Amino acid sequence: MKRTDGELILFWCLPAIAIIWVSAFFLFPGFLHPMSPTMSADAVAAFYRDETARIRYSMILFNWFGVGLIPTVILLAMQVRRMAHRTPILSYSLISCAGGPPCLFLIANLFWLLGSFRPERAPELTQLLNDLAWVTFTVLVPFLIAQCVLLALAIYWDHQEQPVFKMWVAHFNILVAVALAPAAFTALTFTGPLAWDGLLSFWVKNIAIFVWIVVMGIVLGQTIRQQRAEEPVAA
Amino acid sequence: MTNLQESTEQAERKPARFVPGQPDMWVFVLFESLLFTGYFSVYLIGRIQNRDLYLHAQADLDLRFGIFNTIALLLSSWAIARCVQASREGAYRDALRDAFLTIGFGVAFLVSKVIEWTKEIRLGNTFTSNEFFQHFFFLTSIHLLHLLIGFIVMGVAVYQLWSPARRSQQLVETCATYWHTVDFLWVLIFALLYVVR
Amino acid sequence: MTGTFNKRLAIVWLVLTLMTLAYIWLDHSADDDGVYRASTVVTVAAILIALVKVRIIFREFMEVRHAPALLRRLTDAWVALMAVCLLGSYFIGSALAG
Amino acid sequence: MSSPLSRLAWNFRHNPKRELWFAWWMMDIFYQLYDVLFFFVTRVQPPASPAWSTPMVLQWFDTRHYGILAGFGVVFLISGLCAPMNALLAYSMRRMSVSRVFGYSYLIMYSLSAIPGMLVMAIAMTVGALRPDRNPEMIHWLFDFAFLSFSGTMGVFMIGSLVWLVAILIDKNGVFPKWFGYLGLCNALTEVVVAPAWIFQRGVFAWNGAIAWWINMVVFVTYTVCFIVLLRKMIEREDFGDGVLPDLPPKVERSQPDSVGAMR
Repeated sequence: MKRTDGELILFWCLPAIAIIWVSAFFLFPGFLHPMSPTMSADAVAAFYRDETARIRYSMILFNWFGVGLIPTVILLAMQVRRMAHRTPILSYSLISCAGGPPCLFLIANLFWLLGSFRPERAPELTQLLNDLAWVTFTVLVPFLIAQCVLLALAIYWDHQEQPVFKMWVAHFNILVAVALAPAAFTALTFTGPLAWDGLLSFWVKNIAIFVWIVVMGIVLGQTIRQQRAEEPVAA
Repeated sequence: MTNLQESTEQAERKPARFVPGQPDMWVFVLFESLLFTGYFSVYLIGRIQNRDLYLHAQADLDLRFGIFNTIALLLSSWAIARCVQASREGAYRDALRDAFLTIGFGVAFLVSKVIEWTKEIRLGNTFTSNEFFQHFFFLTSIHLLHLLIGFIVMGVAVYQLWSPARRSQQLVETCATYWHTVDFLWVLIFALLYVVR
Repeated sequence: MTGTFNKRLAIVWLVLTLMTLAYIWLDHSADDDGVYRASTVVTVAAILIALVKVRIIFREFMEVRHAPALLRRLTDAWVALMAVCLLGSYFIGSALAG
Repeated sequence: MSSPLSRLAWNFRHNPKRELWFAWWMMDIFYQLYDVLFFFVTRVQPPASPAWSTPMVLQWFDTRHYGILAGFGVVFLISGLCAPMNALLAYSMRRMSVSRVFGYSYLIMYSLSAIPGMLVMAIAMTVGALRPDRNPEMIHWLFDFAFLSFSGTMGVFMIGSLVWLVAILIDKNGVFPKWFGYLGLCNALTEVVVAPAWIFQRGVFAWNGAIAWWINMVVFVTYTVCFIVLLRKMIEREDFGDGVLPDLPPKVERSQPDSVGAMR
């Protein structure tokens, strides 16, 4: 028995789940093009009436697989544990962050599903659910930002001959954290890049999350493989 | 090992001044009594602003329950004080008996409290009935919660007294200090809820 | 030794219980044929008796009598603080209520 | 090593306690920002009254419109700071002579608590302020939702404090003084005292009441200040062993190259 047994299984779940996320993303009619916050209550209600089926099926998919990011973050936390730190503070911090984004996303997911459950209700109620869903979805960044910053810090502090991750991974994580930050302020405006369908709050934020998953997935895969190549010799 | 040291130290220091139990518990005692003083002040101020309502509602309380409960807790406090003395003298059998007496009087308080609550609820006086009973049920139940925690604390005391391997006099005294706190808080609650006009 | 301690504790308990029973008389003195009447005297007396009981519990049961001066002064200060807070909120409240 | 800035940079990279100090500072900054954001920027604390009529609630939102939207924006940006804070608290339990179960349980409970205890409130307030022309009753509902989720999230904090207090009381390494453990009981009880906020719309037990809010706040602030100070002491005393945590050396010996002192 090795302590890394099964890590590869969890790791290879990531691309499979990512494919499901991407398909659900395209299936949800409100993401392409993103619904505008300026839509009137009647327009929102009509949207939920007309697109009920696609909203429901895409959100059920998200509900099933939204938490799929957690094993990846924990895999990263396990790598942080191998770094040349004196305390497990940073891996604890990453574990502490892991549940946050999926949990917030599930709240948003719940409001979308509720919205499409009885689309014939009063339009203002559907609009309320839609607002709650979009605000929650857009501002779910705090723990993602913390994850990136903590991981970057962990890498900067990993002073050893063969660091677990290369330095550029840290810089990359800082960049992603910066890209995610503007989305926190989405509620300030209904139009422009900050609005929840805008350039910063929607496109930059979601592309940053996507790129982060792809890049960190590849880095993590290489690191795990390297670790497995080294460990039998050590054991 | 440390327990032994502690108890011999305690015996030697007896003529000198000493803090019973962990001094740390006194932080709790003082902080908690401050907190309850806050609750009581809020209650008294509310009472004065709506005197007739409070007097009218208060008439539904039965002083006998209050008296019985106070005496039950005073008895339990007496028992735990004797328990501390006995354990200090090394009479652990007596100490254990007194500890169980303490728990017994505590249970008597608990039962009588539940009967009183049932009676009040039957009369139609619930937590949401009026302002007086809000305070009544709040203060009595937060105090009862302290009593329930007290049972856990007494469990620690009994556990310490039970085996010769443990018997930390300091822990027994700390537990006693907690239990007396439950007692004196009730003395105040009793006066404020039942007697104050 | 144990004997004297236990005797003292018994007396303390007796005093506390008698003070509790005094409340019955206090309680009846306030009423007017079962109708409750507001009474400053009863209120102040009830609070003061309770605080004296608290101080006795501190000194005797909780053994503050034998404690270092700091703890003795601190507990006395606390009883005084409680008295100030309780009577203060009663009288200030009365003054405000008019 | 001359200017304070280069000393800070050196400490940031090489101080053996850099991770602990990092977490401690993040905790400190989190609470400072928390006060400023909740009390001065958004002005949602001290809480509004649950007894208010709908027009008053609308007016309340109206006077705070940009404060809420911008202030909670910052809250969304920085609430990830709780992660290092929870990690530090979990680490304090790891340093004790108790099972790892305590640290991990606390870590998970407190990372869970941030969402119902703070972020849901921020989201509800944001949506409430988002469209002033929304149906007033719905704004009133969002107002209730926000305050009740904030005050009424009880169990995670209560059980969390209890886990910590049990760890402190049975710890033999002296990581925390026992009185702080007993204070944890007072803090756990405030979560019991706040429960009537779910029942009353006015009076001392309502979510803005003298007992359910003000007295509880005093306890919470006392508790928080105590653990911030005590964690700092813990980091200063930390020797990275697994036995009894040594006491601080007397202050005179500080003339030696003391990297910990320089960090502060």
